[in-house]
Amino acid sequence: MLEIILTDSPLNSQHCTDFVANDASGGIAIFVGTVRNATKDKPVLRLEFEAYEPMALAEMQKIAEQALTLFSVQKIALHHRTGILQIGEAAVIIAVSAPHRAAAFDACRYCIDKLKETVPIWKKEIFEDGEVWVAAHP
Amino acid sequence: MLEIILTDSPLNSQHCTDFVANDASGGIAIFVGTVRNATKDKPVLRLEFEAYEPMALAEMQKIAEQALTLFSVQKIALHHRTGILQIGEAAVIIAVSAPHRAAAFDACRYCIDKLKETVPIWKKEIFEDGEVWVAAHP
Amino acid sequence: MKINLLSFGVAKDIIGHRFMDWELPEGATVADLRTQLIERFPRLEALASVRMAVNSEYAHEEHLLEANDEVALIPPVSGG
Amino acid sequence: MKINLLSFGVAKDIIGHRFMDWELPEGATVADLRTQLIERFPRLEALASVRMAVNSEYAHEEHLLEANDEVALIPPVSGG
Repeated sequence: MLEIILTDSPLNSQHCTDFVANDASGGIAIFVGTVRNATKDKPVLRLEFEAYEPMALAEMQKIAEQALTLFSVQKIALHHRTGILQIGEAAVIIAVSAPHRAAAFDACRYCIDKLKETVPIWKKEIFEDGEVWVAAHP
Repeated sequence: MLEIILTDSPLNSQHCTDFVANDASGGIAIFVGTVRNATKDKPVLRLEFEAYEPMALAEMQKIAEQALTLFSVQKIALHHRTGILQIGEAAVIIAVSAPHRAAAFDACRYCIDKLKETVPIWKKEIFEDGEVWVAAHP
Repeated sequence: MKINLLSFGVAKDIIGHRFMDWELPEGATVADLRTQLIERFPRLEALASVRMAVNSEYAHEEHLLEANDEVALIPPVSGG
Repeated sequence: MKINLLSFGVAKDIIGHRFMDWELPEGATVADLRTQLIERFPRLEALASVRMAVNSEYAHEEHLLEANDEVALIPPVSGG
């Protein structure tokens, strides 16, 4: 039902889609979070993701289990990348299958919203002239 | 900005994702509508999609253009399959890239909701004992 | 005048042909065509809806038809 | 008693080490640890937030710490 992965290898959206697809599903919603080339108009060279790995996996698992409880969905793949990412690479992929599309969309959005709130993963933006941990300071 | 396709060949979600991905996007929302193996608990053997092709393409184009106007999104791929589809195959794929994820989700959902309202494509469900045009009768 | 009638999905099953010529008096509207079609194919009335598209655009009932228009019968769509 | 302190992201930059032993009196809570940490590393206070996880679970301020607990400093997360 769930596939929760934290990896320093490139993510693959086709793999996530294939994992959640099943003969009883009518819709699959997928979110791919990619590395943007700029923050507030300042060019970003690359990103670095650091994770508190056992807890990050546990929190990802909780979120996916909550989504299964809250929405009429079938299978969820939740993959997050760690390490150094280049512009355009996928940092996170979430795929959700459901008999009906509304539940798939709602659950997919729930997972990415929660992930950004609770999963202990940190992103450092590397600029030409320095680097900054995102959202660290008010 | 837009890639609108109506085809009797299998759809490819990786292709759609690659089309919309770009260095300034932070999120890609994708919807894959697949052929379910049952309708109201009655087993479905396969589906057949028929389209009024020039008008279907024009309506798909309109929907994608409206989505570009309504939401802060960058690129949209809107692919629909025609002909005979087996269980599990993708009938429609919609991919939307945006700087921020909320807009990508909203636009993706807008496109599939509108597509199901206005695009002249018809689905026939083939059962063991007959076939039915979906939603034709009240 | 003659228009080109296109039928899809269940409408095509009821009418029996994908393409058909149809004779209408000059000045006929979409509503007039609808009345004639239902007279000849009463089963069309049992459908959840039948929209009409003229030259690939959804048309209102008051839309004036012209010779050689392509008019499509659009039963409830079910793509996606 | 000794706990194992883990630091991530900007908190690790401030504290200087990923792993650290930390001495606490018996009966100390998460709030007590927080007070001590801010005393020694005042820059932690400038962060938008620092949550604490005890043995990989987010913990309340009143949570009682035990010897050998793994306590992680969780500055604002930014995954996804």
